[in-house]
Amino acid sequence: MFQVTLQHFLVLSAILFSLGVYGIVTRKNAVMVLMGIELILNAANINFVAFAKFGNFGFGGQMYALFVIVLAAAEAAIALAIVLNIYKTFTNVNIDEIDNLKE
Amino acid sequence: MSESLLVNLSIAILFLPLLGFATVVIWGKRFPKLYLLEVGIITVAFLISLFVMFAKLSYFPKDIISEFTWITLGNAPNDGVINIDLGIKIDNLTVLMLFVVNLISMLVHYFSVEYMHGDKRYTRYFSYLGLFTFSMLGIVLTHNILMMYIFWELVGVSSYLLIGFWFEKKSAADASKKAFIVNRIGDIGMFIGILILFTNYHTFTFDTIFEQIKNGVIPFGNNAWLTAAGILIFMGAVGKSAQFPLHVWLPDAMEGPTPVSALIHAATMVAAGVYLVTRIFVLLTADAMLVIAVVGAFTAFVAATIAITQNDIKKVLAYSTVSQLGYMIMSLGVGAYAFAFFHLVTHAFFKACLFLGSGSVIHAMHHEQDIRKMGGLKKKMPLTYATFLISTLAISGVPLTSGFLSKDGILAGTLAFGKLTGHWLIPILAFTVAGLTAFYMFRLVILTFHGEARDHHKFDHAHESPKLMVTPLIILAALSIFIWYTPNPIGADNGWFLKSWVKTPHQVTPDETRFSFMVEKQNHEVSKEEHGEIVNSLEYTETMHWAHYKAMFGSLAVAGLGILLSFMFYQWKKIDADNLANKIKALYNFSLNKWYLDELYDATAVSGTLNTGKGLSWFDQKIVDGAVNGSAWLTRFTSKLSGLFDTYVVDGLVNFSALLSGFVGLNFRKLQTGKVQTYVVFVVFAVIILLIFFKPF
Amino acid sequence: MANLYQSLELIRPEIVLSIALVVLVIFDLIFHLDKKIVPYIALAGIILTGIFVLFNPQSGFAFQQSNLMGKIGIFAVDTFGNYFKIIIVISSLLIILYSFSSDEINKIQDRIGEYYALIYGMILGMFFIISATDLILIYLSLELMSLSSYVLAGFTKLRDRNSEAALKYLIYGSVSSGLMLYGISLIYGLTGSTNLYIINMILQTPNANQFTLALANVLIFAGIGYKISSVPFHFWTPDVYEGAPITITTYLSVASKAAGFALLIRFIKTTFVGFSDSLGNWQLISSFDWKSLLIAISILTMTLGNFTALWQNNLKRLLAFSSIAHAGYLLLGIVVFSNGGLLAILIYFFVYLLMNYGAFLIVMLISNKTGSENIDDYDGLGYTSPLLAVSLVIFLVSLAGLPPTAGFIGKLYLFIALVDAKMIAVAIIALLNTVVSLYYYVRIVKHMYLNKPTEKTLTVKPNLFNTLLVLVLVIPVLVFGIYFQPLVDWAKNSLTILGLM
Amino acid sequence: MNYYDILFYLFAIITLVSAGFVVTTRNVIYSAFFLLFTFFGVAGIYVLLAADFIAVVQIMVYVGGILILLLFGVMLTNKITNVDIRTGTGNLLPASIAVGLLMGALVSVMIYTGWKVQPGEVPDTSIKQLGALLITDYLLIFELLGILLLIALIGAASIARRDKE
Amino acid sequence: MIGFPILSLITFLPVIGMLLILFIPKEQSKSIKYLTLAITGIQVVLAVILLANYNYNAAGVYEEKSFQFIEKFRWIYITGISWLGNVKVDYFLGVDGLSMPMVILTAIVSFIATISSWTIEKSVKGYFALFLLLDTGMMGVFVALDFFLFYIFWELMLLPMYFLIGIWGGPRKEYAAIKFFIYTLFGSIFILLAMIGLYFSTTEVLADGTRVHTFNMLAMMNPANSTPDGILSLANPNNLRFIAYIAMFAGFAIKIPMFPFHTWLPDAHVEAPTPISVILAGVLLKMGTYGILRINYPIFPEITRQLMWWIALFGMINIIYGALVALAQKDFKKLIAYSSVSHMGYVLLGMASLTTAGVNGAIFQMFNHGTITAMLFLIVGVVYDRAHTRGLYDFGGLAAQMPVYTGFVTVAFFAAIGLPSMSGFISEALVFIGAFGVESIRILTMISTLGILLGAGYMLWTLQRIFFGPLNEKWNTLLDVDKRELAMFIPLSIIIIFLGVYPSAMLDIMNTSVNTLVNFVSGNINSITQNGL
Repeated sequence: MFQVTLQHFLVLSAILFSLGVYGIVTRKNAVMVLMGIELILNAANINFVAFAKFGNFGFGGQMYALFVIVLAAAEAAIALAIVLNIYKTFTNVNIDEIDNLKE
Repeated sequence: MSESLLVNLSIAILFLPLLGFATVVIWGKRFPKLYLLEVGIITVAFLISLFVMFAKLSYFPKDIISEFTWITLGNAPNDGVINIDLGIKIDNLTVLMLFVVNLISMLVHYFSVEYMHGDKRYTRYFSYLGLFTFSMLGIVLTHNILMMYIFWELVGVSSYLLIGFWFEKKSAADASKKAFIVNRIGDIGMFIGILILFTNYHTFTFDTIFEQIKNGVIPFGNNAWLTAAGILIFMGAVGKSAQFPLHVWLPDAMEGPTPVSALIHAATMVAAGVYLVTRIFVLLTADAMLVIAVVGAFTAFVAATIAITQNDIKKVLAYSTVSQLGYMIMSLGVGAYAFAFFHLVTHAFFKACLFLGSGSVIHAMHHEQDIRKMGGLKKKMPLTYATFLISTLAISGVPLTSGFLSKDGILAGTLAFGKLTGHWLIPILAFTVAGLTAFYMFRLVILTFHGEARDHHKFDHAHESPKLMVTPLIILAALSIFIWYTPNPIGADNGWFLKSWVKTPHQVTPDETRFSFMVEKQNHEVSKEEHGEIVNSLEYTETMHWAHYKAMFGSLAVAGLGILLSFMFYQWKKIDADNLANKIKALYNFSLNKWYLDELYDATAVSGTLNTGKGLSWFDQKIVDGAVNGSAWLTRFTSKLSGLFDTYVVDGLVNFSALLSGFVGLNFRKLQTGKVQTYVVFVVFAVIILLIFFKPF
Repeated sequence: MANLYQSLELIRPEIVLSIALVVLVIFDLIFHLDKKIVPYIALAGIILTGIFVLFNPQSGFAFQQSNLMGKIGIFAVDTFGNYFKIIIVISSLLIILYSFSSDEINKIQDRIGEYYALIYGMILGMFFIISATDLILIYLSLELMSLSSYVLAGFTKLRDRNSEAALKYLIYGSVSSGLMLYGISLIYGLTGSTNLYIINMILQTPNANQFTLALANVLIFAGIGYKISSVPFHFWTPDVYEGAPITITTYLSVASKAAGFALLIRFIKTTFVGFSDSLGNWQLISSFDWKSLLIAISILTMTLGNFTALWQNNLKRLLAFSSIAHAGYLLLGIVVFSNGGLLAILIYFFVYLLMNYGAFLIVMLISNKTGSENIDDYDGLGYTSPLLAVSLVIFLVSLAGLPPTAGFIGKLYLFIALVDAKMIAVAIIALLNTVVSLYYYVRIVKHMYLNKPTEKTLTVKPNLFNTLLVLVLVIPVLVFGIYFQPLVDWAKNSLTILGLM
Repeated sequence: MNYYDILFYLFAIITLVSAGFVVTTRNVIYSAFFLLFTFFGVAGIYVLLAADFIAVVQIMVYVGGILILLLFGVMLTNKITNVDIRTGTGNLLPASIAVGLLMGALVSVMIYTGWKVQPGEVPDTSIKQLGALLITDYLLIFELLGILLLIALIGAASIARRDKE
Repeated sequence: MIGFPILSLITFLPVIGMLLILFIPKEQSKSIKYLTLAITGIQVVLAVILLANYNYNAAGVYEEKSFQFIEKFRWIYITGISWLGNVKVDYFLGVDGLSMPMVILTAIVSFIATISSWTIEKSVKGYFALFLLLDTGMMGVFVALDFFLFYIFWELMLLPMYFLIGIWGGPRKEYAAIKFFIYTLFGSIFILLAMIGLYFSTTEVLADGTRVHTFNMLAMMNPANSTPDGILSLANPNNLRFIAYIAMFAGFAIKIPMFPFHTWLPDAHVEAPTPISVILAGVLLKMGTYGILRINYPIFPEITRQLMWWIALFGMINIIYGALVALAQKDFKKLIAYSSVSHMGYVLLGMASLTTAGVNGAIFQMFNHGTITAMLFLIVGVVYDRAHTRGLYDFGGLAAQMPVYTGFVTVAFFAAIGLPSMSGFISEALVFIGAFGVESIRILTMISTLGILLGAGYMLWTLQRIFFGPLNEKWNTLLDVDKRELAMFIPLSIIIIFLGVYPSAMLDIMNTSVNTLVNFVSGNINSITQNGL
């Protein structure tokens, strides 16, 4: 069982993914929520690369990981901008305090 | 002179009053004198009807029928072509009724000119009379039962309008409503009866229906339906002719103007029920006839017992009317058809006379109707008294009056019926009623006209009525003498009225449904001519003969006893009436309160219906509508749930799992909507739930 | 790379869009003092794109990949896609016109260039979403659209709620797309490919990994479901719709939903449908029970949307829930898995475009004047502003689906499809939902007409431009309600989804 | 257990532990630094998966770009004078349940799914192939990413910049 | 035949009027009123022209060529989508004996209601515009022969009605308006579903030989057009046809309104302004029964035969229940509303009999109820205008104060009671004659006759409460009817009495069609020749 197989990478990715979700759900600070999102993207990337390698699917998986990393950068930029904007408006970035829009 | 002339004249008689009604209703307000038109029209109508009567009786032995198709409905699977015909039938009954109705109507018009003088709706009153006359003539003339029903209802409406003529009085308005509704109860029965006939015979025309029955076509192939049809149609008569148990409207109807009571609620309209039964007489089965006889006899008895104790002059007359109508119905029930019709005619005259006489009294007494406050009017109003007395004698069945003749025949009929069928209760009731009638009628006469005045103030102002009012009284009183009907003062059998004008028709019902004595045996055919057709079988005729003298003496005896008792009580004061009343207080009150029937009806049918209505109304609002609103409420509730979905479901789900785990996380309380992380939690849950539900195995 | 030119021809509309975007940005930089010209460039670019879409007779795959037998591309141009692209073009066109008169947008004239650039970003993203047949391309174009829309939702920065909307949208959207990406990675692991056609071919052979597939599907559906705001992925919708500038709300409610639906349809049709028979019924391959999932989701969506809308007082929020409900109806069109259903969706979407845009336009014009979207501020509006009120009534009636409006035709075709598929129970639920929806639409009508004008009631008199805009939307709503032949004909000719068979 | 395996476990533990700290520690700055370790760990995993180029990009973009960006974000949104850069946590229990379930599902899927495993030749380096693919098969996506970055640039700039009031 | 499309004209004239009104400045309320009067007046004239050119021997019902004044052309025709079949919607108008009385009724009642609307002061322009739109919707329902068209007209009148009640109504107008709206919409969704089902089960052969699905009602009646695999086709062994029948029946029953779907009616009536009550009772309720006769009966004859007893049962319940509840009302208008429930029960009963007399009676009753109840609501309106109350206990003795008015009231009340010589009697009698002749529903019919009694009960009770007894001094300033009100009462009274005396004037119009319908539904006509285009 210690022999590293595809499953090991996948389980790693699954746990990372779950931790990301956990972070998103529990952290109050918006920036930390963004960190959770990055974890999710990383987890997916591990999947792509691992599948590509073990399944011998060619370079598609790595390609996708590459794209996702680029996308993550773009998303982080946008997200940070929005968070900054929030900070300017609300003078804090605690997500749970930003709830003017509700029923 | 041709048949068509007669037909045209009859139609003219029918529509002239309608014309008057329409004219007066529309223009009466602008031209108050238009009532004269109405009076003129009725006079003309009377003259024509007189002519028609003589013409028919003299020259046309056969019935004259004229009809046209009113409605045609096409060919459908279940009922074929439906033709609804309207038409008139002129036979002896019709022309006699035409005469009676028009005569009394005319006299009442004259009487009213004076009596109603000064009323603020004077012209309107005459227009209503016109409408009534039209409707009543319609009943008389029709040759089919649908038209009968139509005019039946119209008569009801005119009666409604006239009873409620002084609608400002609540009692009058109540009475008119009661009259109409009680009548409608009977009408429903009549209507269903009509439906039975029409469904089976596809026609409303009497003669066609009878023809088919005679040919053995039985409703729904079952004699019971025939009986039912007879009884149901008779229900119409129960309503209109105020038979027990629907008689309660008639006494109340006395709220209307007195001439109206004379015309409608004594002489003509209430007799329409009797007329209806004569029209359908031939299809009555033995069972139906028995029902009719019993109802009639019982009505006569009930009304007579009530009349004894009434103190309102019009109420006494009203109950006597009910009682006499019961007589006629009973007479039809026992098969004494001709005597029933005879009594209808004689009664019409003397009862109209009585009512107009009472109107004259009331007029004189400034609308005082309580006989206990009258007395001694004999001197002040001799003519009224004389006519009133003659009519009273007639109704009591004293010889030489018309009433004696007709009543005697009926009593004989009941006796014969009792002998032939063993139903002795009917003759016993009949004779009791004869005695009671004599008693209470003379009580009325004595209390009103004899003795000393009890209310001097009113008495002093009393005076004889003007000529226009007295003349009708005289005419009507004169018509209560035997001579107009038969030369023989003690038996009408051979008079022209019964001998040549009114003949009992033969039943058309299957033999097995008739009384055995009414089935014509073959060997009796020959002797029919010599015995006339007063009743419709030889056996019955013979029994009638046997009963004739017995009935005559019996009736004389009970009438005499009644009159004697009446004098003992009220004239000579040999017996103290109040004392006796106190002694039998229960019975007295029972009678005084009209057998508590009104109270009974109020407590059961009327309030029952009203309460059902209220209950259903509640049901409608709370339950039926409530169900709708309930679902609306449920909708709102659900939507509220969903509206707060974000709050409570998410939160609740979270809290629920929290409780489940045994943790009380304070942080969860802070979860509110509008928090994006809460949403994310829910998305994760949603993914899991979807996965569980839609896993592919 | 022999087919590159051919591919470029196929994606001419997208190229035009990109060029227009660049031109827009350049002009924005050049004329940074007076930006009046920028909107017109945006307008021109879209019109041009529309022309290219309309007059692009070709269909086929662009960008065939070497590893895919040289046949299948990652970008399919077909009539189905073109239909949705036209819808996107029309709604973009309208949204730019709306922006001319929107007070909110007019207050940020100095950043108007960015505003249109971002809208262009959305359009490009949606165009790619509609045509993409590769999961990675789908994901990236979805992100392109999303990133633009996150910013746009908070773009005006005029009120707190703008920023809040942007943040919520961002977080919610990122998580959803993250889930989707993870689902895509699983699919990739299962099949070794991200191309829908290849996946389809592989799925048609029996395989044992159905649970994994189901997980992947659910995760991907989470990504798509959030775009079309179907329950339970709808939570962002009301908050963001309320918070965003009204032009963007309108745009999100129609255009991005259209893209989402196009994606969902293409994804399911291409990936999970084995073949479609002569009557146009799609036979699902048995690996995943999309049918039950979508039925459940659609019923949940319309019910929750309608019931929640009953209690809304903010019109934008109300319309948000109404648009959720409409997503439910639209899902029914997919649920029947037939060309009939697809036809219904196409018709419905066009109608939905008209009526939803109309409703939002009126709300915007009124809000320009009153500064409020609260339903109480509509009291008596019918008497002071008859044209707007009457138009709003017509749009609402159409949204409720009553004749003689186009909304009825949309619903009619939907129910025709449902009855044809013998899904009577679902049809009845949907119809009952219609009745419920009537309740809140009529509530607005009630406020406008049955309530008396108060002193608060303002008279809103639209200028000529806005009047024309209103009429442009009202007239087709009425005309298509009575004469819908051209609409149906057009939709009928747009049913082709490029497939292998 | 060979080196490969040991390295895997090493990187895996680095990744997961630091990721665990990222999502649990209360201090935002700490969190950011733990994220650095996570990214490194993942980069190591990439190396183990023969994706050297990706590993490099991971370090360059994530560590050099995104993480710095995030740190800027932390700095800009917290007053520097406020020494205690801490953040609270919420939704702990529901999050734990949800994430637990999710993790359970994912892990079991990962373990029990019969993934296609085909041994194949591992090329020395992937850069060349990746580069070739980028301008052939993935040209469209490449261009799309270009636009994406442009849009991100415009969007981020427009929303983050100070308005002239 | 007439050279111009008279049915389109009579249907769409009001819409043209509406557009004209929209261009009249709202200050000129007089011209708006006169314009509306002119429009509805022309409608009456057109109805008379229709009647003058009407062929009394043409049956219609299921046979296209014997419909009259047909206007038919292709409206929507979509080909090439094989999986739905070709779609065809025709613009198809025509009248036969079933619809002709309703067309006349609609024209008359609209005209009278216009006169009655003269007192409207608030937003005159909007009121009359909506009124005319409503008029089109009603007329359209009665002349449409394409189900789709029918449905559009059916729903078209919902919204104007909502506004007319909701804006110009009484104190609880909002509740009443929305209740009416939701209720009827709820009903119509079932009609819609059944319509779609029928659409899929019917194909029509076009001139070029292609088979297309169609909404043509007449095509739906022809068994030969039933597609074997259609959801509601005759060949289908499942009971979907039955369910569809019930669904559609329920949709129509809400409009009638049939117990227990009647509760919207009292609310709507009480809150609606007088002219709208008149329209509602006079025309709208007829749409329900008309729909059943026009659609349910001939399209589902076998189920109709099966359900006769139930329809009769509901008819009976309506009659008795409506009357009993009316007895307990304290509000004049509510009482009239419940009397409508009762009177529409006769229609149901007559329809259920499936006999010539019964169905003739039912349609005649529809017409008569339209005129009589219209008059009753006008009566309520007159007294409400003057006294601003409708409480039955608030009045008393008005007969002395308003004699002419009382005269008309008496006419109307007795007409409602079913007094012979007035039209109501004939129709009720025919209904009873028809229903009594059918053995299975004979008992129900006999119970139903109680309605005659109860009707008299509540009507006379009302008459007495309001008009008789001593005059309530509060009302001694009330004026009698004026000329305008006479102009509403007199024509209606004349119609009521004229048709009571000469019912053939109306019965002859419908007779041929009714016979055909009855024969058709009873299964006596077995084969229908394929109608051409």
